[in-house]
Amino acid sequence: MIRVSIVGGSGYVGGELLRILLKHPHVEVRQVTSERLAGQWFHRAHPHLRGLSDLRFVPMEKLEACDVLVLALPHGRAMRSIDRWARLADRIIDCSADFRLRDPTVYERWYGTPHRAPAWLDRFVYGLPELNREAIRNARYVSGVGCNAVATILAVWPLVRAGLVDSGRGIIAEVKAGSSEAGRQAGPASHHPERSRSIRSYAPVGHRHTAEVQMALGLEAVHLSMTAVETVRGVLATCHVFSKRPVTERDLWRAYREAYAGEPFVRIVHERTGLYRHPDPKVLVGSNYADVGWALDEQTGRIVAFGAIDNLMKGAAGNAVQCLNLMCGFDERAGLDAPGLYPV
Amino acid sequence: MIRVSIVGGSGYVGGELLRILLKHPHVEVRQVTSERLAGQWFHRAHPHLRGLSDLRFVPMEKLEACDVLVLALPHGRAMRSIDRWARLADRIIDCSADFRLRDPTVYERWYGTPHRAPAWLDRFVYGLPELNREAIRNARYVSGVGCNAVATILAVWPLVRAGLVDSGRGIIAEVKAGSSEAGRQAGPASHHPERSRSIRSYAPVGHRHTAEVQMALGLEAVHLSMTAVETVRGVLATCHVFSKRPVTERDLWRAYREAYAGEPFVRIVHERTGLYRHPDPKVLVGSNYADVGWALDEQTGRIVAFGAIDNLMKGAAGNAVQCLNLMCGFDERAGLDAPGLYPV
Amino acid sequence: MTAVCPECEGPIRLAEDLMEGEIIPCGDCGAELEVLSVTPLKLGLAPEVQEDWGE
Repeated sequence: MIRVSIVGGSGYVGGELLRILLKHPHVEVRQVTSERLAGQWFHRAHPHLRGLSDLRFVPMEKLEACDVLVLALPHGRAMRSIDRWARLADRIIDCSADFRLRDPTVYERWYGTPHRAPAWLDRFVYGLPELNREAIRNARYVSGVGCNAVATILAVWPLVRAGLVDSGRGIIAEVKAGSSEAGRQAGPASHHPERSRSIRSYAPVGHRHTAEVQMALGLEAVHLSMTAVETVRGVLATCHVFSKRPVTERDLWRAYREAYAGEPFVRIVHERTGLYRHPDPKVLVGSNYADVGWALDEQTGRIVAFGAIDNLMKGAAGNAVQCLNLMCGFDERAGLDAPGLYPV
Repeated sequence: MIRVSIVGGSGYVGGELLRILLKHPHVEVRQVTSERLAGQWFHRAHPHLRGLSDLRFVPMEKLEACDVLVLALPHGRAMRSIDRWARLADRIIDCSADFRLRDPTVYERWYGTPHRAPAWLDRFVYGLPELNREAIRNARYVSGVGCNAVATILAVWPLVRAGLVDSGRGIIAEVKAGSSEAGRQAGPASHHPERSRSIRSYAPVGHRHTAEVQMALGLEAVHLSMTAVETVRGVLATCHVFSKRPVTERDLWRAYREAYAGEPFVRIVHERTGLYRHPDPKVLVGSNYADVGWALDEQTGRIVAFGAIDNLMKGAAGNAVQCLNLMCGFDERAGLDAPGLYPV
Repeated sequence: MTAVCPECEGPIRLAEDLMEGEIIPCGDCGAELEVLSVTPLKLGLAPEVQEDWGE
C-alpha cells in the first residue's frame, strides 16, 4: 500500500480524489488538507462520502511525509511552495495549471503573471497518459490536465497523428461545458436563476487551455471557444477540421482505432442510429472514460471531431489517479474502472 | 381589423401565434384548425391561454375565407394544398420549410423528396424582414424562416455585408438549441431522463438549414453543426469567420451598426463586463428580439459572431407576425414589442 | 450635449453639468469613460477591474 495525501481537499476535485482513492486497492489516504475547514470531518465538504473514512481536514503545516502528494489547489498556489511539497514526498501530481506548460514565457502570456518556479517546469511531465504514458511511468513529478484541453486533444489527436490536419488552417474547437468546471466558489455567474438554461459564451476567444492544446498537438493554429451550457458535469468538444486530402469513413475508423488501440479509457463512439450516435458527456458522469468520434461531411471534406469527458474525472481527478497508477506501477485501471452513472 | 386564421394551430408555433395574435391591436383571429383536436377548446392545447378566447379547434375543411392565412403545418403539408389555401385568403404566411428555398432541385437535395408545387416557389418571398423588408411588404405569399438559419444569418450578415468574409473559407456555424425546436411530438429523443443534461450532436453535418443560410447570405461555404443542449426555448449560433483583412473592434461596431441601423428587433450585445456580455437566449424567452454580437481574436484574426433568438418567436411565430405586419401595412412592432421573460 | 465613445464610436449623451473626473458608462459597449476634461471635452477609458469566473 502506498500513502497518499491530498493538498487542498475541500473542492470538487478534492472530493473526487477522495471518492476514488478511499476505494483504491493499493492506496491508503493519509491526510487531506483544507485551511478553511481544518479540524472538521472530511464529509463536511463531501456529504456523499459520509462514513467512508474517519479523516478530518488538517491545515497544510500539519502535513507529514508520504509516498505521493496530490495537489488540488487553486491555480498559482502549487508553484509558490513546490520545494516544500517536494521535501514531503518523492512523487507529486499537481492538478492545477501551474506545471502543465513547458515554457515559462508561454505561461506568463496566458496566465498573466510570471511563473514562480520556472526551474521546475522541465522536471514535470504533462499528465495525459494517452499521449505521454512512458514519460509519466518514469516521472516523479506529473502535472494535471485542463478539462477543456483534454476533450479537445483526445478528439483531434487521431487526425493529427494520421497527418490529416492542415496545420495552416488548424482546428476550430468549440467546447461546451458544465458548471462544476468553475469549482466550488459561488458567485454571480453561478447563481442558479442566472446559470440555469443559459447558453453563455464565457470565453469565445483567448481561453487559457489554448496553449495546452497547442503544446500537446504540436499545432499552432488552435482556435478555441468556450460555451457554458446547463449541466453540472460534462464537457463536449466539437472540433472542425478540414482534411488536407479526401477522406472516407474507413480512413477515419482506421485513424481513431490506430491512435487509441489498447487504451483503457478511450472509447470510439460512431453509430448510425440511436440516441447516442456521437460522444455525449451524459453517459460519462463519474467515469474516467473519454468518448471520441467524428462526423464526416462528404460534400465539403469537413471532419467534425468529438471528445466527451466528465470534467471532474478524466478532466481532473480520475486522470490524476490514472497517472498515479502509472507512476507507482499499478494496473492503470486500479480504482478507475467504474462506468458512468446513467441516466442522471 | 383584419381576419386571420391559423392552419395547424395545436403545436407550439400555433400556440405562439395565438398568444400574439389574440392580443394584436389590428387582428381578429377567426379560426384555428387542428384535425386531432377538432371540436375541442383551444386551451386544451394551450393551457397558458385559457380564458383569452372562446375559440375551438375546427377541422381544415371547415375553414372559411379570411384576409390572411398563417400555416403552421408539419413540413411537406402546405405545398400539397397551397392552391386550396390560396382560394381562402389573399395573403398566406407559411411557417414550414416548404416555400423557403427558391430552387426546387436544392429543395429536393436537402429534403429528400421532389417539391410538390414548384411553380409556387417564385411567388413566395423568403420571410426575413431584416434582409427582405421591401419584398415582404409587397408580397402576398411569404415563407417562414428556419430558427437555426435565422440565428446564423443574423449573426454573420453584417460581416458578409461589410465584405469581411473570405468566401473560400466561408463560415463554420455551431448552433446550440433547445428542445422545443423538435415540436410537440414526444419520442425517445425527447424523453426527459435522456434529454436532460445531454449535449447531443444530433446534426453535426448535413443539416437542412444549411441551404437557407447559403441562399440568404449568398455564400456557398456554409459549414453548419447542430448541438442540442438543455433548455426548452433558445438558440445560440456561434459562427467562426476568418476575415480577409485585419479588423479592429471599431470596424466590427461599424459593420454591425450599419447592418442593423433602425432595425426594430435586432440588438447589438457586446459588453466588456457582466454576465451577459455576449448574446444569450436566456434573456430572450418569449420575445421577438434577436441579439447579435461578436468576439475578436486579435492574435489570429478570427471573428466569432453570435446570434441568439427564441426559436419559437424570432425563429418562427414572432417572425411570421412581423411579416404579417409588413404585408398589411401595420407598425412592424404591432403585437410584438414584449421584452423577454427573465429570469426564467 | 453628446460625445462619441472612444472605444466603440457609439453616441454618448452627457449631462449639462458635467464635471471633470466623472465616470460615464457607454450605453452601447459598457466601457467606463472618465471625463478627462470638460472644455475641450475629452473622454478616456477608466481603469477596469477584471472578472474571473474560474477555469
